[in-house]
Amino acid sequence: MTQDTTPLLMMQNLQIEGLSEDRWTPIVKGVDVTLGKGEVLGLIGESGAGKSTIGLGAMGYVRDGCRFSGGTVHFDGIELTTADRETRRNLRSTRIAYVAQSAAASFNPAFKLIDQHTEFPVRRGLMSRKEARQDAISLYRQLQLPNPEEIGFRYPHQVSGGQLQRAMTAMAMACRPDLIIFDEPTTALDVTTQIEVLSAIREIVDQFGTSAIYITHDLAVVAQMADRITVLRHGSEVESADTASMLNAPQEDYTKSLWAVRSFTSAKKAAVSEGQTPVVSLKTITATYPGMGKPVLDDVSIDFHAGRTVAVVGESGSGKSTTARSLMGLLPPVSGGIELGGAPLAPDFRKRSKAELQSVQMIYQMADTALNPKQRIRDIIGRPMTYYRGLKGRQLTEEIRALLHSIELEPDQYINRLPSELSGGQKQRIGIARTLAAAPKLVICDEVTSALDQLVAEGILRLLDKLQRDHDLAYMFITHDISTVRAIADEVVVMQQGQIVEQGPKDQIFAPPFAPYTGLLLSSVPEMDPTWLDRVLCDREAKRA
Amino acid sequence: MQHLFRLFVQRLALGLLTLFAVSLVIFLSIELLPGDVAQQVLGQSATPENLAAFRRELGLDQPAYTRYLSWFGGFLQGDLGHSLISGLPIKELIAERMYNTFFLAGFAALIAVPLAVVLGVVAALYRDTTLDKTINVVALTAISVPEFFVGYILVWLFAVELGLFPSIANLSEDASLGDRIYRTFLPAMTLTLIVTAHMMRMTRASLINLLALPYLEMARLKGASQRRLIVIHALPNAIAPIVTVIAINLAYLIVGVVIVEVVFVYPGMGQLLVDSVAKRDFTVVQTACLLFAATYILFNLASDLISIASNPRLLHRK
Amino acid sequence: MNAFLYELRRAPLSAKFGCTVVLFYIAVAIFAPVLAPFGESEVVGYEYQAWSTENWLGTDSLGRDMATRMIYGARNTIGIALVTTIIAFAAGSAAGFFAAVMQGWVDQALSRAVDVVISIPTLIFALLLLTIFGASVTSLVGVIALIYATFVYRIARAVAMGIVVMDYVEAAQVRGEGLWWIMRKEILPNAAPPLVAEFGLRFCFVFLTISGLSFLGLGIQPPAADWGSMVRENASLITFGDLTPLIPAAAIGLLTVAVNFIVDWMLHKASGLKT
Amino acid sequence: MTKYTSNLSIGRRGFLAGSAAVLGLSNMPRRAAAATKGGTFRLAVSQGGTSDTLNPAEASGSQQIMVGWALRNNLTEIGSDNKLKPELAVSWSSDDAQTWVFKLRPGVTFHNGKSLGAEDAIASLNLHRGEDSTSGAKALLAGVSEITAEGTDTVKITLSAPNADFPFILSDYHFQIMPVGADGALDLSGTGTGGYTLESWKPGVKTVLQRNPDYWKDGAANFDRVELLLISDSGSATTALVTGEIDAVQSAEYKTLGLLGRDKNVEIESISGGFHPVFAMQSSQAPFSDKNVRLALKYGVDREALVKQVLRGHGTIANDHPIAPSMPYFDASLEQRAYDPDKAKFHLKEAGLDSLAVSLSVSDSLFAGAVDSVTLYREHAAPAGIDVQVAREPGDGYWSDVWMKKPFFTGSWGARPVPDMIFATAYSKGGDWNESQFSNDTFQQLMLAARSELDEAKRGQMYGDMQAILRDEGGSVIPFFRNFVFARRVDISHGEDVASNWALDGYKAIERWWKA
Repeated sequence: MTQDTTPLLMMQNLQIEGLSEDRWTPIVKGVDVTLGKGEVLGLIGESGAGKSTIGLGAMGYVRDGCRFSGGTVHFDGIELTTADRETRRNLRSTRIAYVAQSAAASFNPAFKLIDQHTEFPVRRGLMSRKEARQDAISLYRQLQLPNPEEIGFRYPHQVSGGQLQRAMTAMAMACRPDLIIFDEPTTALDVTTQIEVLSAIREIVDQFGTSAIYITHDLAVVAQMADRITVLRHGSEVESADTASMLNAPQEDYTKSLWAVRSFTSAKKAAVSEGQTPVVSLKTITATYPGMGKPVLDDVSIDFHAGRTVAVVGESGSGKSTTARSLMGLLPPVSGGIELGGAPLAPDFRKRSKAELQSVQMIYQMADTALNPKQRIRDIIGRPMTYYRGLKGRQLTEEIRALLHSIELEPDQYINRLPSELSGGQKQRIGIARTLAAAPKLVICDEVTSALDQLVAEGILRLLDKLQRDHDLAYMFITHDISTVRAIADEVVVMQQGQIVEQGPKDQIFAPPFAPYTGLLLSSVPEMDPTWLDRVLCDREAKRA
Repeated sequence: MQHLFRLFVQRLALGLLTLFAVSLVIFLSIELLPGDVAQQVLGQSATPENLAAFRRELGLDQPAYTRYLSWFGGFLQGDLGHSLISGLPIKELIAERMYNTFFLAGFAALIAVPLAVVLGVVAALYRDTTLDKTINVVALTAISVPEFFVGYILVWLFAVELGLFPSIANLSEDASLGDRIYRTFLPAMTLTLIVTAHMMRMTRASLINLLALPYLEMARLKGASQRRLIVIHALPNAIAPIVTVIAINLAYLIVGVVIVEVVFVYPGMGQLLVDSVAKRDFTVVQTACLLFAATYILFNLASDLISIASNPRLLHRK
Repeated sequence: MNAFLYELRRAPLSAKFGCTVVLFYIAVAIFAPVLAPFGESEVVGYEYQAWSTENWLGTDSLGRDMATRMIYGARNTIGIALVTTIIAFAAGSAAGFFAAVMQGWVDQALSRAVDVVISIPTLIFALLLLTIFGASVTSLVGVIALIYATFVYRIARAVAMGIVVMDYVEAAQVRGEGLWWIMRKEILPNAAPPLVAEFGLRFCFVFLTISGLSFLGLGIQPPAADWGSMVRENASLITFGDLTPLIPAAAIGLLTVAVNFIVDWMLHKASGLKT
Repeated sequence: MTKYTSNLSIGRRGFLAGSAAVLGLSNMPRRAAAATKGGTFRLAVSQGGTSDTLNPAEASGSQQIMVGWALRNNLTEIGSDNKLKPELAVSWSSDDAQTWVFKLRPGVTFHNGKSLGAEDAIASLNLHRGEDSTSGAKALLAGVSEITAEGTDTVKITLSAPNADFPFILSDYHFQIMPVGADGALDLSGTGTGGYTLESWKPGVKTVLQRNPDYWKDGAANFDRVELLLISDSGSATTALVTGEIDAVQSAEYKTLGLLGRDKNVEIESISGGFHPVFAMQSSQAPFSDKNVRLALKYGVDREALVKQVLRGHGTIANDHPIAPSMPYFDASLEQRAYDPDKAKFHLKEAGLDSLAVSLSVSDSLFAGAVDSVTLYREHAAPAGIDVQVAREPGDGYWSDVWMKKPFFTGSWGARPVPDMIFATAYSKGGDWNESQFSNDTFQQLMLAARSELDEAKRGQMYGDMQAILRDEGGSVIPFFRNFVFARRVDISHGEDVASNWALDGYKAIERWWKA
């Protein structure tokens, strides 16, 4: 892509403040961004780096309770931070468009997709309603949406996530803007879906020569999309360079550390000795949701052994979390059985004894909803101890402190905090601590790292690994992230549509020849190599042909 | 679409069940009331002999359950029975008053509902401005004053001081619509003042709650103006809560007008109901309460259906 | 407590105003006997005397000191309203939470029962019950509490429904926690804000209801003073342009506005909206 | 025949004194009694309900009574001058006060054209007699053993015991005369001999009456059209009067009287009558069984204050007996009891008590200011060490559940034309409404004797003694006689006299008043 001499967008020493505890605290601390016509800039960084704020800033927009506190945003010669509402408003859609992270949440549930698509082209008098619709349909077609003539006339909730994400990209294109801000457009998607969306976005950006700012936390993804990459941290730039050099020769340590994330793998463990009874085993369980015909779990059998990790992989809807829920007794299986140390376990958790409940514990994906926001850490961790193990008074406090130590949180500092006073990673640690407090045999980790930044996730994985060895725990590790599986699994179970398509030791599963679905999954995981996307797409073309 | 119909039927059935329960509750509480029709009618002049005679005449000497069953049986065949005291058929007794009450309530609603919604939208549009705050305070003051007092104030202002409207709604049978409106203006105003605030606050609140949602931020980022944001993008998603509150208030309008009726001497259901309770006129109280309960249930049903219709997620399944 | 003061210091003006007013009222209510220049029902002169140094607000229809009545009125009105609302909310939210946790037929049964009560005209139902149980303060409180409890139940249930789907509630259930624990420790703290907001509104409606009932001849027993009845007693004067009844009415109005300012502020905090 | 009526020569002086004291003579009606015909009379009454009927047996409250008397006549009536007057009976006579012969007025026809005959009178009276009668006046005719016709125009009524006042009884609003139909059944639909015919009857809302062009009474029934509205909220009623939407109200709210008085277009009538509240103790039970307790409670009430503050002066203090100064046989010589806490204390001591706590039931529905009276009574009694707790009862159910059920309660009594009627019902042994369970043998004997005593002087003496007995022995605290306070627009006029047996000219304003 050729660079025009006059940049389309120039942000100089951009500063944005946010109102927290009604004090104005800086979010973006003087960032410079220059974007040429037809250029794609990747903004990368962990949560709190100010990526999105900058992205929105490029549109001259700040969220409620934020304000421009310094610097300038020049878009095609117009200074946006000082421009009046009207001017800024008129730029939007027509010249600058935005693609949000969650399309599902960002489409208005009350209107049909196509009406939302055509709203502004028509209002701004760029085309007639009829033309706008025609155009929308053709865009849908280009973005490979299934039956483009019809899909626009559905409501958002009737369309799948991946398709919505593409529909939103189409909507952004509606007025053929000069600049599109992509704010983590694929983060919420499964890998196999992500790959389609990525290709769609890239194709359309190339075709219309639109400039774009692509915001993500996923290096591999940005590697595919961006011409240049800017790494951000705590609201200021770490370094900026064109993609190739950034990937091959990062200068700053922080960047290096980001690059280095995927180095961790758990130590290899001895194979399970013959005839050793598993801590918990699922025996051909089948489960259905009440009032639904087709089973959500179909004939699933898994053994969980002490000290070992079974990773259950699959995309959303593959039934991995459902398996966990059945095991927990939240969705009692209709057939098949669950055994705890060889003894049969009641299918419904209400019928299980304290001891039985104690021995299987679960760590939830969203630490935010998993911790009662109104309880202090002391109570969150302390309760299972009191409840299962009858600990009280000093003894209890001791245990809590010890546990906080083991999850690498300074007791004095944290014991009396509320969840809201913790970072995402810390919350997840507390979630882990709560399960450990029960001294369980099997711990179910449901997507425990997927909501976290890579460095943080890394830390959590290490912690889990350490704890497993200390307490000889059995893990059921549910995730859609292959790299995580690579890192910590001993056995792998691949699920699709409620069925196990493949299961066995990690090395066996992740070595060719792959089962077809496993192959698809593996190939869909983005790689750092900027050419990865093209390669995969070609291969698949080839396969189809 | 047809699941909507199924729901409608289900809810209707449920409503009928509720009505039955209501009739039982009313009957029982009237049974529990101290004294009976006979004593209430004869009042001070009650003597054992004429009490007994009276009871015989009305069949009050029969056990409670037989009386209930006979009433219920009649009710099922559409026979509302007769007033225990005046002996008039309930239909005759109620028809006109019901019409009056509905007329008054409808009149008030016609003013109150649009007013409330508009004010709510305006308040949300200019939220935290002086305008918003003023609307809010005025509305709050309106609901915080006892109804009858609101009535008196209006009378003082518009009837006594300005002499614009009559202080009592003395309707003649053959009153023209214009005359009716003129005579029921003050009561209608009173009711309007009472119900507007609640609806307006809910409209404002539910709109503002939406503003934090991603798809409204998206609308902003697409370049929608404040007005368009609220009216076009937010309002359709706020219909459900607003309609619910409207339903509650409409039901209140029809049911809760008793006091306003007393102040303005308006011949509506409320007065009749209070009298009949006082006189223990079971059949009248029973029918009136059922009618009220029915309106309440219907309004809720309607609001539910509207909410569903307004929400594509519920209207068009995947 | 400090946390509250800290919040309050940063609260918008309206909320500050609200709190000041409410605190003032409460103070008056508590120290009524000290503040009041005369006895609650003491006849100090002729009826409808003008405002003067010894009768700040003049005298009422029986020649009792208006100011004194107002002060004691604060006590009775707020006291009764408070007790009523508290009972209503205790009962209502307990039932609501219970329904939300148990789901299934328990929920159905409770909800249908509530439907029945709600669909009966409030005033008439109150009228019936009060005639049955007699118009004593206790039965007044009981009856109004019962009727309001049904409204609270609906809100509480709705809110709780949103909470029981949270993972931490599931976690507690799977841990084997009992019903009482879940209602008390997991749901209640998180359901508090919306309920508190509702509390504010209902609290005000209670003495409106009371004054409405006293209009129909049921209400608080004389000579006890309550603002609702005081408005009632003198209401008809307004039609002659005499402003006496405005005093208690204004007292009620001011309190309502104040309480709702606080409520709005709390709601705003709960909604997490910055502007 | 009219010998008894002569005893009723109290007339206006009574109420003139009563009302002039308050309002000054300026407000008194001083118009030539030249009735002009025409106009519409819009009248607001305060008592009645949606369920009211036209059946006089069930009549109670002003709505039914006034409509009843607009449509129908009695055999006898109390005139504006408070004297007993012939109405449908032209004359009556009795030698022993036990057998009464009433001669019907000739040439009177009902609205339906039927001419008045003995059978009508008999059927109308029998409505209130017999096993199945549900009449409220059943008790009043209990003493009647037989009613027979003598020819078509004469009715003979035989009593089981002599009663010199019997013609007065027939003036009671229950005893309206209605025609019997072809089938021999009474016509309760509103057909009568009265000055008006029914256009529409919507109880609890509005009743419209048309003048009966060929009414037999002359100078009566002057309005072309009458609209009778039921307005239970007196506030609304007075406002409507001020704004000119109605021409007269049955009861003006005391609170607003002063303000109402300022209005040039409104005139307030204050007529002293026999209407009185009673704080009745069930004298048979402790503590009221002790005469001293009863006296203590009687001394504990400040009657002057009540009249001043509750009635705004529109009343006269009473002496713990039901005979008002405006009534015949009132004993002016009897010493008036005054408010005296010390005496009250003293009597409490006598009763061996140093303090007394009683709860007094009352309801606003009894009369305007009922609850206020008791509230003030409490203040009055306090210094004497008596705590009278105010128990406000709901209006409906009061007569069935409170009155004569609670140990200490408030009752309220309308005027009776002659002492015997009130004594017999409320103070005689076994009287149906002997609310204070008063039982005194001398009193009882005097009552029976007086009935058949035809010598006026003796009779007056007897009634005097009875008043004294009630004052000192009785279980009833009777603080005051309430004036009838009603108001009208100035363009509504009435004759010089205004009856004091009921409000609105004895509930006959419709027939007696006119539009100037």
